[in-house]
Amino acid sequence: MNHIEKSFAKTRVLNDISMHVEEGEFVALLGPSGSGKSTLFNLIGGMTSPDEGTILLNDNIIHGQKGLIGYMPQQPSLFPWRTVIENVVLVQELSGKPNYEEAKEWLKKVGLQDFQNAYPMELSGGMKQRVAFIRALLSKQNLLCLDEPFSALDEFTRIEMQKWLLSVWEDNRKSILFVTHSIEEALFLADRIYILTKRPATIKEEIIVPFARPREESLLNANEFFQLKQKLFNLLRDEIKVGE
Amino acid sequence: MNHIEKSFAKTRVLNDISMHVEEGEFVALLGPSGSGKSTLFNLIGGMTSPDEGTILLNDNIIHGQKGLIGYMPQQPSLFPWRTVIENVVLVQELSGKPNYEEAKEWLKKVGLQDFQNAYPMELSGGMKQRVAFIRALLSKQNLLCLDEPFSALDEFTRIEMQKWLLSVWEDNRKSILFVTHSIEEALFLADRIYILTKRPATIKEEIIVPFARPREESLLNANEFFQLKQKLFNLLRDEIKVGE
Amino acid sequence: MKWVREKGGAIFLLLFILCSWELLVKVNEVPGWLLPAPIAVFSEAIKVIPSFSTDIFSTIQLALLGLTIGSLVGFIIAVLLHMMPFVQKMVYPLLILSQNIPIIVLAPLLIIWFGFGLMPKLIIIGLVCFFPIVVAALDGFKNTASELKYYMEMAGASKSQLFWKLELPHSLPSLFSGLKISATYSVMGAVISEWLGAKQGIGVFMTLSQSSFRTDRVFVAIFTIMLLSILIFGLLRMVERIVIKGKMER
Amino acid sequence: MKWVREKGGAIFLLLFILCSWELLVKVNEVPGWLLPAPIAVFSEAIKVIPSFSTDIFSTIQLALLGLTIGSLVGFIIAVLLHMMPFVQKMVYPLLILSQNIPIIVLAPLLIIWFGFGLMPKLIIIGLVCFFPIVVAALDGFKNTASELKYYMEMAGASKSQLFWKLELPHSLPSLFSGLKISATYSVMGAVISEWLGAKQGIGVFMTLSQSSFRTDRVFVAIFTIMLLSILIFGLLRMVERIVIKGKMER
Amino acid sequence: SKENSDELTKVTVVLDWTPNTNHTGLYVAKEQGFFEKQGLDVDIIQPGETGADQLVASGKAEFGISTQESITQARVQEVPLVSIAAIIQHNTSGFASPVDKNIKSPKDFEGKTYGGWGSPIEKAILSSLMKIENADSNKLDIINAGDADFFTMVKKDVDFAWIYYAWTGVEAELRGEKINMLYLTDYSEKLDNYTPVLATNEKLIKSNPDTVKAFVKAASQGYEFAINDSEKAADILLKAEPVLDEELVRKSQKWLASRYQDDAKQWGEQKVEVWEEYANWMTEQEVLEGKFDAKKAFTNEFLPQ
Ligand SMILES: Nc1ncnc2c1ncn2[C@@H]1O[C@H](COP(=O)(O)OP(=O)(O)OP(=O)(O)O)[C@@H](O)[C@H]1O
Ligand SMILES: Nc1ncnc2c1ncn2[C@@H]1O[C@H](COP(=O)(O)OP(=O)(O)OP(=O)(O)O)[C@@H](O)[C@H]1O
Ligand SMILES: [Mg+2]
Ligand SMILES: [Mg+2]
Repeated sequence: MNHIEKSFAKTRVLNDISMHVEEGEFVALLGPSGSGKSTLFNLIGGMTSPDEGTILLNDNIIHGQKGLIGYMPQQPSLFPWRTVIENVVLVQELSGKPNYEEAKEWLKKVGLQDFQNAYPMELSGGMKQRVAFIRALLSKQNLLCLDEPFSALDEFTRIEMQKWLLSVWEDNRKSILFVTHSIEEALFLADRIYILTKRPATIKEEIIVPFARPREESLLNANEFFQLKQKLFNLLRDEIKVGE
Repeated sequence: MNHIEKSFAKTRVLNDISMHVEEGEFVALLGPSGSGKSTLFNLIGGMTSPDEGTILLNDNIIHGQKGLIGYMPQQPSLFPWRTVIENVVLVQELSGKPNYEEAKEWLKKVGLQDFQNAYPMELSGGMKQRVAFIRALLSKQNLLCLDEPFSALDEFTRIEMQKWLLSVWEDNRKSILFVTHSIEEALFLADRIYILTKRPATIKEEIIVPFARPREESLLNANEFFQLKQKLFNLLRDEIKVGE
Repeated sequence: MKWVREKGGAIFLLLFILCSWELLVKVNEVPGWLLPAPIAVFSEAIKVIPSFSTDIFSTIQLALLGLTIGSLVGFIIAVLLHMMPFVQKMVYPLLILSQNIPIIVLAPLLIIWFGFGLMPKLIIIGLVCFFPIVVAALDGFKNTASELKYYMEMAGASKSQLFWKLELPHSLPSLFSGLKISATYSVMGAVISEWLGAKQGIGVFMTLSQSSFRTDRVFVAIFTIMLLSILIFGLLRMVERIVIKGKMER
Repeated sequence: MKWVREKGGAIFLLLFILCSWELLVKVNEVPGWLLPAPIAVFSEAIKVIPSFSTDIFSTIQLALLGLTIGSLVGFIIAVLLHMMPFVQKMVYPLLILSQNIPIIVLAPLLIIWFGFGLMPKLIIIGLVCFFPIVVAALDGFKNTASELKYYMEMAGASKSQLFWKLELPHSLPSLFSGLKISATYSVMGAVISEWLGAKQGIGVFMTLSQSSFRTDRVFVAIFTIMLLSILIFGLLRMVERIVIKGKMER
Repeated sequence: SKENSDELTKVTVVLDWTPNTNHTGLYVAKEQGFFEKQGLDVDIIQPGETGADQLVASGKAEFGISTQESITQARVQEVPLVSIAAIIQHNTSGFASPVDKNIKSPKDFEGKTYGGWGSPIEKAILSSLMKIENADSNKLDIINAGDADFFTMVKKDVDFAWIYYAWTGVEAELRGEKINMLYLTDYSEKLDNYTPVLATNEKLIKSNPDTVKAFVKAASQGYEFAINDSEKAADILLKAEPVLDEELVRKSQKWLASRYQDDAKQWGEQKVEVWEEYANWMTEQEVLEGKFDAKKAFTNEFLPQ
């Protein structure tokens, strides 16, 4: 579905990166802080154009074309003058009629039913993140790009959200590309994991996650899971250490 | 050093909470998203006053008194028109002469030496968080309140930062109260851990961390560590499950 | 009660100023034709009110109509210029120029083109009122929080969606700030516009009084102008509160 | 080169307007005393420039001085009102009132108090210029990003630190927006102030020309006023760019 | 009058200043139905800051109040204004100053400050008066005092100003302020120009002479009424413009009654010598830059026989 190769200037951030996401695939992106993951999303989202290389969506070059992906930014970026529910339906408003019923239902699933008429400033950090997450899910695009969607959640809310995301994804099979700093999260959710090096980022490794779907929470304690986690752990550790 | 008891109105958030931080102690706060941890910090910081109960610092009531603690907010809150280094020395400026040398050194330690003259918008999410962290450390207060300081960092940068924070703390023995969602992080860093319930938050459990200091990275793989982690894990899981 | 608390201070200060003024005039025996005392002005006001009220009414109409037209035009111009940055570069300097055409030069031309009717007066008031709104609106549109703009663009918002859903609501405080400046000028603008050939209005009343050396009546006119401006300003503040109500962060 | 690209459009549009004007006047045989053609105005301008330049210079001085004083006063008032919300409630309505004192009424009083010197003129220009700055500055101070304000308060910033380190830099764009409005009015304000007693200046030149039916010279005066306003506006834009330079987000 | 109003010709007359006793005849003619009898429906309008001349010249208004010096300058700039009646036969204006300034002749202008409204004529007249008395006109300061009125001006910096006695002079009497008045006519025959005058534009004279004739006739009746019954005329003006100060209007009206027509054969009459001499004087003073044809500038042909 995507076949990307690009390199990017000034303080050279991305250096000859090629990756792809198949239709209905769930791909995770791991890499050191400041390596260029959010930059990559900006490229796919069309906010900047690559200096070299091409980005393809369904075999069409999409440099600088916006609105083709569902996107959840790293900072929640909620509109302060809109209530939670109004924020959630924002993306729908852009392309048609907002569906308040659906929005309400989904808000309920992430435990925010009582807050649908609150303003963002009344929410805690984790609650804002959940709102931004729902907003991204509700966009009708086939490729979702999520930038650290669960970083501000406690471990349990996080696991709940992960399980729920998986079930949603298994139902509708959108393609998902997501950034995380949690190796466990990447392993639990993804079909495939790309590991980036430090800036300038190249792809250090591509790992195919072998676990069968649907995945249960118990997987987190399985032995294969632990071993793969150790492997990734070491890969990343090497990457960070090299730079010191 | 602190002896707190308060309850807070509207959608009753904090319900009869008592906790304290001894001088030079490192205390962690764990709790579900939206339970009231940031609200607690606001109370200590003097931004709001408790409806009931008192907050004491060195036996003085400090309701509504600001500027007594070093604080790192959940959102980085950097000044967009100041460079990284200017942001870092901001708190020092408030109480005297800024020390640029010290600031540079500390920035180097968190791997941002090349970015000291960059503006916040040129930074990645994790880099912003590190800047906000340094800014809090450089305030000369004896009580540091850190709100999810490492949530946007990859696991290794995070461990580096944790180790470094521990070494800094072991040198100067400030009191630290910090919020995290990572049980491992809490166990690795803290002397004592408070676990909060869901909203309205009460204290579910106070746990004393038995590990000796200085702590090494290897602790993360020790057996006792794993067991304590499991215990906390279950405590928190119960808390979340109860609410469903 | 709340009203008293909020406005009490201003009214108190105003009374204080009026009293000092009265005293100063009395103590220094300032002649009435130079600077009449407030009490004399008020008693004169009560005397002339019956005949003066048609003047007032006509000026209010003029001011409100002019302000409305001026604001709308200003807003539309701002939106157009914002949507077309290239045109903005071209037209913005001309807008500044438009603020520097002295009315005394414009007046005969306007009358020659449009006669003595409503039109030339509305043009003058509009010319006074539209500019602060254009400047404020453009600055408001431009200074939209960048991360929200970023998000909207990522989400594929069209230029017009970006405008309606982000830039417009975000610039509301700025817009109202411009609107308040315009409102302040609107009554004065109406009075000035009356100087270019009107049969009634506060402006007519004022020049008549001025030329027959009735300084007390001139001050009646001024106090009326001030009162009207404050009223229009207050009205806008109310609208502002209703519109921006609950949009908490702003 | 960059300059040409940026300003080229505006200049082109201006030329276009001037040409259409010239054509309209020529085709409709509009008499020169009613609306002179641009070419006639320019040739007259070249003729009078030698004697006119002292007038221009005197008006520029007046405008710049008045703008400086007005802006400073406006800024200081805004800061004071911002620091003392209670006083703001009291004084703000009075500021609106100050914008509604017609010059023709103020003029005699100012002359009585200060004579025909520099002082009353500066007061008039200052009165015109300070208001947009007060409104813009106050709105700027008020609309500071709340999370930054929150942080500063948490960090124990005093009111004055909050102001200097956060509210002032944050309100710079808004301040400049007010300053630009004021600058636009300053030249016109200077010309108006000259109508209340001056020996030289663009205003004097203009009334002289007006009363002897030299409409072409009146337009020379207008074009000069416009040119000066644009220059002052441009100057401020430059200062704005230098001051806000690199403060990327804004 | 309403039912046959569509047969009336609508015309507009623009004043030169705010309504005052110079305009009484027009208000009387309107109120007494003189205009209506002539088939006219007259609208009296106050001027903008610019005065009436341009509006009348361009045909936006049919008639206006002007002055000889304006029309003279206007004609030279090819502005098609024509004077059709002199409202006051002799120039009643002059230089006024508070007595304590001790200005008794143009010689005393030396070292003083004059406050004017910004016309090139002012300087010319002042220096020519001073020349007659061998005074040095360079020692006179001229300030453009714009909107300020006489009484305000002379409180500060300014020593004397140019006023119409009928209005400002009478006001000074009413206030009990002693002033010295130097009439222009006391110093030069040439300066006895017509001010104010009724004016119209050339086009209207050509296309609609009947309207002009009708207007002048009614106006003339109005002014004759004011000459004969100044009390009643003052009442009429005050009724039309109640904002005016009553005492001032009455006293001014009385002062003017004998001066509208004065020594002329009939009200409104103008002499060609007055126009020519004044223009010559202006040319001498280098105020006029062009040729002036007196015959085109005024006409007596519309005055009633
Ligand atoms: N607008 C910009 N101008 C200059 N440099 C930039 C800009 N945006 C990002 N960068 C640089 O690009 C690099 C990658 O940033 P990016 O935000 O993509 O990192 P990231 O992988 O998302 O990191 P994190 O995990 O901390 O969010 C950083 O070193 C940053 O300094
Ligand atoms: N200004 C406010 N007005 C109303 N309610 C508020 C306000 N601030 C916080 N709350 C409510 O208080 C509760 C606790 O918020 P708080 O930010 O303290 O949570 P938290 O424990 O920090 O959560 P997180 O881990 O997600 O950051 C939330 O339910 C929130 O809705
Ligand atoms: Mg990122
Ligand atoms: Mg929080």
